[in-house]
Amino acid sequence: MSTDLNLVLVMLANLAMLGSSRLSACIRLSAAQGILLSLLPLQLELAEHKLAPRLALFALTILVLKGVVFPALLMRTLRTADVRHEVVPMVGYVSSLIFGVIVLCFSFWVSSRLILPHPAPSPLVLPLALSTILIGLFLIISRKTALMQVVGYLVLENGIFIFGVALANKTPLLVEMGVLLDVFVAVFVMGIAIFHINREFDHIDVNQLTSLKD
Amino acid sequence: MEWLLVAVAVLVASGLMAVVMTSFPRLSTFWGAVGGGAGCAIGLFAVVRVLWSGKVESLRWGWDVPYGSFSLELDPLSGFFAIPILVLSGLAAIYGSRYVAVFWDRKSVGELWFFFNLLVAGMLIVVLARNGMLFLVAWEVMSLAAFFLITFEHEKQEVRDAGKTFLIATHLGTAFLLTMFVLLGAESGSLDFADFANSPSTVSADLLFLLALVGFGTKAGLMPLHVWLPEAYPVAPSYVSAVMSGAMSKLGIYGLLRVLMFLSDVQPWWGWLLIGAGAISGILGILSALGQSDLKRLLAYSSIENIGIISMGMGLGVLGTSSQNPVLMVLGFAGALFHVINHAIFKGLLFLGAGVVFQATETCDLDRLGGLLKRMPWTGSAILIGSVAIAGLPPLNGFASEFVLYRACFNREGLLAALSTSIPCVAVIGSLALIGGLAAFAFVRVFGIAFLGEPRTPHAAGARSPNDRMSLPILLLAAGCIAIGLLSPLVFEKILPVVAQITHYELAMIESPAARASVPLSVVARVGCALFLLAGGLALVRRWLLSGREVAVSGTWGCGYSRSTPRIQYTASSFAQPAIGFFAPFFRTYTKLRAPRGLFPQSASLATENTDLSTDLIYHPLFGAVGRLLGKLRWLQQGRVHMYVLYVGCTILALMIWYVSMELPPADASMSGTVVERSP
Amino acid sequence: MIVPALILVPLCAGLLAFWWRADGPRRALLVLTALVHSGLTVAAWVQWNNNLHSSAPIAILPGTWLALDAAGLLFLSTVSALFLGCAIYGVGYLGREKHQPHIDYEEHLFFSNEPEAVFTGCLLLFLASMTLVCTSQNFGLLWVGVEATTLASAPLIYFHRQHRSLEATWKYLLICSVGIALALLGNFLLAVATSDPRGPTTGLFITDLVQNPGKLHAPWLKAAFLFFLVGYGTKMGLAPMHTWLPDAHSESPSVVSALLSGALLNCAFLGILRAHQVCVAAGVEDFSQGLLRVFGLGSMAIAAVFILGQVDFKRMLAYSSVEHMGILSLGVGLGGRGAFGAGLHAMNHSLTKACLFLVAGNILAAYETKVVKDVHGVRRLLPLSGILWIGGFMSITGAPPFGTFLSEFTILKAALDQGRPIVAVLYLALLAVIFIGMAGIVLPMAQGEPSAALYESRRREAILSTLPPAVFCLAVLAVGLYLPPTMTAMLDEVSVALGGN
Amino acid sequence: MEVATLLPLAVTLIMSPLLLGVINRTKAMVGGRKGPPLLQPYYDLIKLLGKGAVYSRTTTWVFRAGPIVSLAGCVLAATLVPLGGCESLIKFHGDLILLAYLLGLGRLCTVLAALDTGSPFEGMGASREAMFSALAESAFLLGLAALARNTGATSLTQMHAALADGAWSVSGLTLALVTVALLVVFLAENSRIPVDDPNTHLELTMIHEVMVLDHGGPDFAFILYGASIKLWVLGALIINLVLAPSAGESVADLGVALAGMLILAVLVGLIESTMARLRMPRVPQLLVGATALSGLALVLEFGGIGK
Repeated sequence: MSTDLNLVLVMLANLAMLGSSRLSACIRLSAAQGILLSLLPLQLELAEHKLAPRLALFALTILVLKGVVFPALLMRTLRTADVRHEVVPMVGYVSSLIFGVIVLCFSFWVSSRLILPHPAPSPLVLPLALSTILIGLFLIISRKTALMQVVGYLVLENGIFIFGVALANKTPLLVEMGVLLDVFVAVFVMGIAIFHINREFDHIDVNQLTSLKD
Repeated sequence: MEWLLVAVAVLVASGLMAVVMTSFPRLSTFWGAVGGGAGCAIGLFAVVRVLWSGKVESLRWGWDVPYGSFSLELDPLSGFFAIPILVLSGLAAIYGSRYVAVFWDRKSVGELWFFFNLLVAGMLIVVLARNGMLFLVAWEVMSLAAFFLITFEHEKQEVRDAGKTFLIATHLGTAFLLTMFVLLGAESGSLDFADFANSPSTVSADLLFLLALVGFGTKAGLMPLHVWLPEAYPVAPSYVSAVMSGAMSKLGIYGLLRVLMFLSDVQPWWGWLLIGAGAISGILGILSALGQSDLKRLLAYSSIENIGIISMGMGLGVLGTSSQNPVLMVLGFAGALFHVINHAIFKGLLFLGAGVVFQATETCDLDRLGGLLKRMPWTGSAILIGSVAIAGLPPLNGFASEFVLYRACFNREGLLAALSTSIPCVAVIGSLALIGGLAAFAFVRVFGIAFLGEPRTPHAAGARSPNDRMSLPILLLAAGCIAIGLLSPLVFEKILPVVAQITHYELAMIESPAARASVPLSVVARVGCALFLLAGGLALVRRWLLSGREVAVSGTWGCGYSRSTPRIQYTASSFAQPAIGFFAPFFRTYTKLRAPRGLFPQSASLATENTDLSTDLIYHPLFGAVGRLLGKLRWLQQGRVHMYVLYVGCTILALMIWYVSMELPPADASMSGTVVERSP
Repeated sequence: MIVPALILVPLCAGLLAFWWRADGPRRALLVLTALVHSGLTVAAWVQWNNNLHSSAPIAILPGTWLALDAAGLLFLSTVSALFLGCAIYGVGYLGREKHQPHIDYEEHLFFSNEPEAVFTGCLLLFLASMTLVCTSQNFGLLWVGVEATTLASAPLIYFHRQHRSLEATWKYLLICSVGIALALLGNFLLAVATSDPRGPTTGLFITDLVQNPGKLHAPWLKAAFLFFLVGYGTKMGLAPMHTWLPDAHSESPSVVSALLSGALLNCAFLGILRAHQVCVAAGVEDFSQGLLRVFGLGSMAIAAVFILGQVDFKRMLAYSSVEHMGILSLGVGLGGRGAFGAGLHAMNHSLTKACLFLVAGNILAAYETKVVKDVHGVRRLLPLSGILWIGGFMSITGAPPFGTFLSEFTILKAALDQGRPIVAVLYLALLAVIFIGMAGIVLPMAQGEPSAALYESRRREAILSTLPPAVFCLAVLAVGLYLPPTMTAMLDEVSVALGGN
Repeated sequence: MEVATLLPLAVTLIMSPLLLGVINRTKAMVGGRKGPPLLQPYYDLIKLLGKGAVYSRTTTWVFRAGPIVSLAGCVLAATLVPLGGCESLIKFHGDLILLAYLLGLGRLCTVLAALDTGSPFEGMGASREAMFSALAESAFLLGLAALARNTGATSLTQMHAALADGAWSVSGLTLALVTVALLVVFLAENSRIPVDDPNTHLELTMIHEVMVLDHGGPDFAFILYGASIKLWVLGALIINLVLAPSAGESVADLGVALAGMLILAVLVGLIESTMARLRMPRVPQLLVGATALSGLALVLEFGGIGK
C-alpha cells in the first residue's frame, strides 16, 4: 500500500465521520484512522529501504494507543453514557460533507503557497494533514455530545500526527513518546470527565452546559 | 535638605506609630498629630532656612528602579509651594487632633493619621522631586493617601461615590502625566529633570503642554476636569479638605509651572488656553458655588474658581513669555503665585471653619444654620475675615493678589499694547470683575445665612464654641489673611525669585517690571491701614455720640409682621435665586416641587438641586456611550464551548489565510528554497 | 543537579500524596515539597548570580534537555514562590473544607469535594509539570510539559464536585487541548523549518536554534510561530482564545485560581516566548512582534469589555488576567525596553493576582457569594483581607508605588520610544477603562457595612489565609520601591533574548 | 502734599449730601410740588447723629460694624477720585481697581449688616443688591478698561488729565458709550430709578432702602452719608469724563466740575421723574446691557474706530 493510498483512506475516514450520526461508527472510524496512521512511518521508512527498531517501537505504540486503547476507552464511556446517536448536530450531515470538501480545497490552496524546504514524501501529505486537522476542529465545533468532541480531538491529533510523521520525522523519540503519553492521559481524563458529566447531568450534550457566561 | 528628609521620616514614622496604636484612639491621635505637627515644623524650618540663605540645595541618590533616581532639590519654586503645604498641614494636624475625637468610639483613627501624614509627606516629596519616576510615585502616593482620607467614612454611599470619582479622575490624570514624562525623557533616555532641561525633547512642545495641562489640571481642578473635586471635598474630614484644597490641588499648579520651565518654545496660544480655561473655571466655578446649599460643596466649587484665577495669571505669564513682554510675564506669574498662597490661607481657614460648623451643628446645609456668630464669636469672626478675603476685597490678602493680576492687565504693556496682548487682558479684567462680584455674593450668602440672623434649627441654636485646638488654627489663618493683606509688598518681594526661576530671567532683570506692581501694592497696603484706622475712628465717634444716650435693644423690625419665626428668614436658596435665575443656562437645576393641593393643604415642599454641568453634559454621556459600546460585545462569552473552540479555529484559520495570502506570494520558482542566512 | 531535582521532588511527592491516607502528614508533605522547591529555586538563583556574566544556562542535563536560563529562572521563581504561598494557604483551606457534604450556594444542592489526596497529588504534579515547562530547553519537551499542566490541573478545577465546576473543567480541558494540539503542529512546522535535507536535524533544542539560526526557513518559521501563538495563546488566555479562563478561574477553589492565573498562564507565555526567541534569532522578529502587539491589545480590549460591569468578582479577576497577558505580549511585541517591562510585569502580575485570588477566596468563604453586589464592607468584616483587596486592586491597575507601575510604565515608555503613539494611546485608554471597571467593582465591595448577621458571626481571620496574600502584596510593593540589581540584570538578559535591549 | 490734592476730597465730604437735596428738589419741582429744602439731607444727618440707637437682639457686632466700614470705604474711595483739574489725594497705577473694590467692600458690609437682622425683607434686599452690584462691577471695570485703552493711562488722575486734550473730538463714540455705561452703573449702584426707587413704600420692591430698615441714629447717619459720598464719587467719574478740564486753571475747572455735578443731580432728578422703576427681572438685563456697551467701547477701541 502506497503512502498516497494510505492518506486518501485517512481522508475518506474523515468524510465518513462527517457524514455519520452513529457514535460507535465514528469511534470505529477513528480507530481505523489510528491503524492507518501507525502504518505511515513504516511506509515512509520502507520507501527509503531501512527500518530502525526505534521506528518500529514508535509505530507499535501508535497502533496500540490509537487503534486499540483510545477506541476502547471511548466505547466504554459510550456504554456508560448510553448514548447512541449524536443529538441533532449544529451543522447537518450534508453540510458537514460539503464543508469537508471546501476544507480540502482550502488545504490544497495553502499547500500551493507554503513551499516545503525539502521535497515531501508525497504531495498529498501537507493538504491532507491540514484538512484532517481542520475537520477535527470542525467536528468539535459542530457536534453536541462530549464524546464526539473527543473523537474530533482525536481526528485533530491524527492530522497533526500525519504532518509530524511525514514531514518532521526526525523528532527525538523521547518527545514523541511524551506526546503520546500526554494524548493518552488527555483522552483518559476527558473520558473521566464525560463519565462525571453523564452522572451529574444525565446527558453528555455539552451544548446544554451554558451556565457559565457573561 | 537632610532636615527635610528628617521631616518626611518623622511624618511616615508617626503615621505608622498611629496605626500601631490604633486600638488606643487617644494615643494614636497623639502620635499622629504630634508627628504631623512636628514633621511640618521641621520641614518648615528646613525650607525657610534654605530659602533664607538664597541657595539651592540638592541631593541625589541612586534608586534601583527603571529610570529612577532619588533626586531632590529645594529651589525657590519648590520652597514656595512647600511653605503653604507645611503651614496648612501643620495647622490642620493641630485642628485634627481635636476634630477626630468624634471618631474615637466608632472608627480606627490610626488609619486616618497614617494617611494624613503620608499625604503630607507625599506632597513634600512631590515638590522636591527632580526625577520623573520619583515624582510620579510621590504623586500617586499622595493621591492614594488622599483617596483613603476621602473614603474614611465609607459607610456612607455618597462617600463611596466621591472616592470612586476621585480615584478615577486622579488615575486618568496620571495617565496623561505618564505620557508627558515619557515624552519629555524620550530624547535623553533618563527621567531626571536636569536632563529634560538639557536635552529638549523632539516631541512637539504643544503636545507636552497639553498633556501637562490635562494631567495637572485634573489635580488642580480646572474646568471641565474638576468633577471629582465637588464630590470629594465635602465628604472628607474637614481638615483633610482644607489640606487638599489649600495644598494638594496647588500641586497641579506647581507641576504645570515646573513643566513650563522645561519647554523652551512657549507658544502664545498656551496662554490663551490657560486664560480661557481659567475664565471658564472661575466664572462657572463661582456660579456653581452660588447654586450649592452645602457649605463644603460650595467651598469646593469656590476652589475651582480660585484655581481659575490662578490659571488666568499663569496664562498672562505664558503670554508674556511668548511675546517677550516682561511686565505681563512677571506680573502674571507673580499674581498667580501670590494667589496660590492666599487661597491656601483663606480656603484652609474656611474649610476648617466648615468643620467647626459641622461638628457644632451636625450639618453643613446652609438652610439649617443661622445665628452662629453669636454662639462662636471668635471662630465666626475669623470666618468672616476669610469670607471677605476670598471675595477679594481690600484690605485683606485676596485683594492683593487679584490686584497684581489686574495690574498686569491695566498696563502699558498689557491692555494698552498690541491686540494680541490686550484682548486676553480684557478677558482677564472682565472675568476677574465678574468673579469678584459673584464671589462677594457667594460668600455674603455663606456668612450671612449661616452665621448671622437667627438659628433656623435647634441644632444650630445649640451650637457651641469649638475647642481651642480647633479654633486656634482658624484664628491664626485669619491673622494671616490680615497680615498678608497689609504686608503685601513684602510678600510680593519674596515671590520675585520664584518668578525669576520660572521665567529663566535674572532676578535683577525682573525687578523693574515688578516695581510696577509693588509700588501701588504698598499704597494699597497703606490704604488698607487707613481703612482700619478710619473705621476705628468712626467707631470711637459713634461711641462718643451714643455715650449718655439711650441705646435700646428690641426685636428686629418685621415690617409690621409681628409673629415672625426664624423660619421666615431668607434662605440660602432664595438668596441665590436672582443669580441662579439669571444664569439659568449654566445650571442644571432639578426641582422637586410638592405643591399645595386641595382646600386644606397639609404640607408642601420645594427642593432644588443643582448638578454639575460638565458631569451632565460631558462625562455621563461619554462614559455611557463607551459602556454601551463595549456592552455590545458581551455576547462573545455566551457559554457554549462550541463557540469557544470556533473562536480558536477561526483565529488560526484567519491567521493562516492572512499569512498565506499576504506574506507569501503565489508559488513560483523563485520562492522555493528561500533560506534565511543569518550569522549568530 | 538542581534542575532535575526541581522536577523530581514534586513529581515523587505528588505520586506519594495519591496513596497517602492521613491528612496531616500529607498536608505537611505539600508544604515541605513547596519549601524544598523554593529552596532549590533559591539555590538556582545563587548559582545564576555567581556566573552572572558568563550568560550560560545553568545545571544542564546531558543533551541540554533541561536547563535554566534567565527567562526560565524568572518564571520558575514566580511559580515556586506562588506555590509556596498557595501551599501554606491551601493547608488552611483544606482544613476548612474538610467537612462533607457542602451546599452549593448558587444552586443550593449538596455536593462533596474531591478526595483530598487526589487534590494534593494533582497540585504537586501540577508543580512538577510547570517546573518542566520552565526548565525545558526543547520545544517538544516544552509541549509535553504544557499539556501536562492542563491534565494535572483539570482535577484541581473540579475540586468542588458540582455542576458549574464540572462545566468549567470540561471547557478547560477541551479548549486547552485543542489549543495545545495546534501548538504541537507548531512544533512540527518548526521542525520542517529547521530540517535540512542534507544533514541531521537539530532536534528542536532552543539553544541550538538560537545560536545557529543559519538554516532556518523563514516562511515555515513564521507559520510555526502562528501556531505557537494561537496554541500556547489559548493556554495563556490571549483573546479570543481566552474563553475557558473566566470559567475555570471562577469555579475552581481560589488557591487553584491563584496558581492558574499567576503561574500557569506565565508558563504558557513562556512557550510563546521561546518561539519568539527563535524568531528573533532568525531575524524575523518584526513578524512575531507585530502579531504579539495585535493580540496584546486585542486581549486588553476584550478584557475591558468584560470587566466593565462584571457581576462576579472572581470572573473579574480572571478577565484581569486576560488583560495582563495582553500587556505581557504587548510588551514583548514592542521590543526595546518593552521586553524588560514584560518580564518584570509577568512577575508583578503573578504575585498580585495570586494575592487577589487568595483574598477573593477569603471573601468567598466569609460571604458565601461571588456576586459583587452582595458583598459589602470587607474592610469591616475582614480587616486585613479588605486592605489587601484594595491594595491588590491598586497594584493590579498599576498604581505607584507598586511594582506593576514600573513595568506598565516601562512598556508605555517602550511604545512611545518606538514611535508608536497609537499603540500607546490604545494601551492607556484600555488601562483606563479597565481601571474604571475594576474600581466600580472592588471599591464597593471593600467599603461600606457588611450585613448585621454577617458582622455578628464574624471570626478572626486565620493567619494561614492572610499571610500568603499579604506577603505577595508586600513583595510587589517592595519591587516597586526597590528593584534589586540582580533582578535587573536577569530581566536585562531576558530582554536581550527576546529582542529587546 | 499740595493743598490742591486735598480739595476734591474736601469738596466731596462737604458737598455730597447736597446732591441728594438737588435730586429731591428737582423731582418735587417736576412733580409740581415745592419740595424739601436743598439742605434737607444735612438736616437729616444732624438730626440722626443726635439720636440714640435701637439694636435688634438678633444682631451681632457685624451689624454695628457695617455702617462704619461702609462709610470708611466710601471716604477712602473719595480720596482716589480727581475732580475738575484737581488731582486726587491718592493716585497710583491701577487705583481705579482699588476704587471699585473699596466700594464693593462698603456694599458687602451693608449687605452683611442687613442679613444680621434676620429679617426676611432685608435678606431679600441684600440678595438683590449683591446680585446687581456683581453685574455692575464688570460693566464698571470694562468701561474703565475702555477708557484706559483710549487714554493710555492707568490711573484715574492720568485718565482725567489725558481726556483734557480734546479727547471727545477724537474718539467721541467710545467716550459716549462709556459714559452711558457709567451712567447706568451710577444709577444702579446708588439705587436710583430705573433700578431702584428710593421713595417706594413697599418693602417687597425695595432694594437698598429695605436693607437699612433696622438702622437708626448715628448708624443710619453713617449709612446715609456713605451713600451720598458714593453718589458723589461715581458721579464725579462721569463728570470727569464728560467735562474735561480745559481752562488749565484748577479753580475754574473745579467750578465747572461742581456745576457739572449739580447738573448731573438735576439730570438724575429728571430721570426719576419721567421714568418708572424697571421690573426686578429686567434690572440684570439693563446691567448686562451696560456691560455690553463697555465691551462695545472696547471693541471700537481695538478696531481703532472710536478714534
